[in-house]
Amino acid sequence: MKLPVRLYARARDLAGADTVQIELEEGATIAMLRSALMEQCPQLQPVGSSLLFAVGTDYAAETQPLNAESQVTCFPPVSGG
Amino acid sequence: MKLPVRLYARARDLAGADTVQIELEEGATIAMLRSALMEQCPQLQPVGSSLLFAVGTDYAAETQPLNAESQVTCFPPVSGG
Amino acid sequence: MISLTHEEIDYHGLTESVRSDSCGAVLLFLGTVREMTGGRRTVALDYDAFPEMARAKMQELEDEARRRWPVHEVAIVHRLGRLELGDISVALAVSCPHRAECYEAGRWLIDTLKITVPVWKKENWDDGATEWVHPGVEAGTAPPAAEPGTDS
Amino acid sequence: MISLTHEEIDYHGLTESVRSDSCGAVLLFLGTVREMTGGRRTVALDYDAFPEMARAKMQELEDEARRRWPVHEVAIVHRLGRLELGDISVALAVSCPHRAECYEAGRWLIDTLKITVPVWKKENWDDGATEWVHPGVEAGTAPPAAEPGTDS
Repeated sequence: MKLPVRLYARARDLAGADTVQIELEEGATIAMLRSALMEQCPQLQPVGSSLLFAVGTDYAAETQPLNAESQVTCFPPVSGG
Repeated sequence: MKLPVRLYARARDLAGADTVQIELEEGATIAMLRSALMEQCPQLQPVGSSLLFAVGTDYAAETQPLNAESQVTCFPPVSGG
Repeated sequence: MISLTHEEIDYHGLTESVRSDSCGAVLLFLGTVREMTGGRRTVALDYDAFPEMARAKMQELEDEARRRWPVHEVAIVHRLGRLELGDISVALAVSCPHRAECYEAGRWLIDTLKITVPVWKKENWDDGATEWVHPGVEAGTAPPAAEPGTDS
Repeated sequence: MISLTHEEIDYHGLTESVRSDSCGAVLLFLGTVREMTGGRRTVALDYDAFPEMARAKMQELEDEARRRWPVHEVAIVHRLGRLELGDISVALAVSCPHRAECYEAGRWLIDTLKITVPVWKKENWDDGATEWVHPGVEAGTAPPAAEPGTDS
């Protein structure tokens, strides 16, 4: 499956794109998505290990499985307020 | 010396007066004033041991000596805010 | 900025007065007249003060807060007289470069104000009784008929 | 009441919205754009958000605060876009029957907001460099010439 992953803040700037398409097998986890993302966008290296993932509007654990409908977002630590 | 003692809040209500005149010897302390005040105004009994004293705009310790110019104020615990 | 007033408190102006480009945090505390206390219903509070000492003690609070924390500005207004339900009795605004120190300073200021500043409130209960609030002193409710005098 | 806005925050209206006869305490926190950070001078901040998730997380903060404390009302507004020095980036108002719980709830709300709500700020330093603020991540300043793109 091909999952669109929305990027925010410095991750978006480093990738040079609002969204990247990541090829994954059905049932792949967030951890597998992280690896695939870093391989496809090595320019994310400076923020790589700190990147957070959300599915829908909830933070996703590394073990969470994904499917073709998963709305995935990826961003570095937040700094609002 | 005769010292005017200003009263506030429930102390004023119990005494039925804004100010009471207390007869003291020169150099008498706040502790002595407290005793004299309770003797002269026994109706202050319900708040007696909790009464606070100020000389000028500062809280006064029990041992603080008084003179004829001392501006003494007496009140129960505060409850502003 | 320290003051006592018999008018409604303009807490918006008070808050504006402490804002600054040097600060990342502003904290405003409002004390308001609450209807229910210990199962009894309040209809109004009467606030009285020893005004000269109240102002002096409030100024000392500001001075001490500046010694303890990197406070940019402090503004405290206490209202006196008759207050109805929901009215603001005290407004306290403080600004600091960072938020942790702003919360600490703000909380210390209001906690200490309530112990040291000579202001007193008198409850006017809905059954017509009145009662001075004096923490640590056994309550002495004056029933409607035995009310010892008007509070002014 | 939870919201994101690109307009100036009306914190006075926000504070009025949480006042109640059932409360003795109202606390308002304002986050404002501070000029100096670590010896560097800021000229502006750009705030960006993942808006759907930011609103959801702010609502969860309100819900959790209500579970933990006897909160009467919570109102949180976060501003997005370009903010100048002194501008208000976030306003958080909370009301409770008593002041201790009001301070605890207010502090927990803003501390947790800064960890969980997906909003980010980008520093615009006075030397023309820009820098996303990502706590725990080594700073990656983009010098004026290498600015990777406009922030929108």
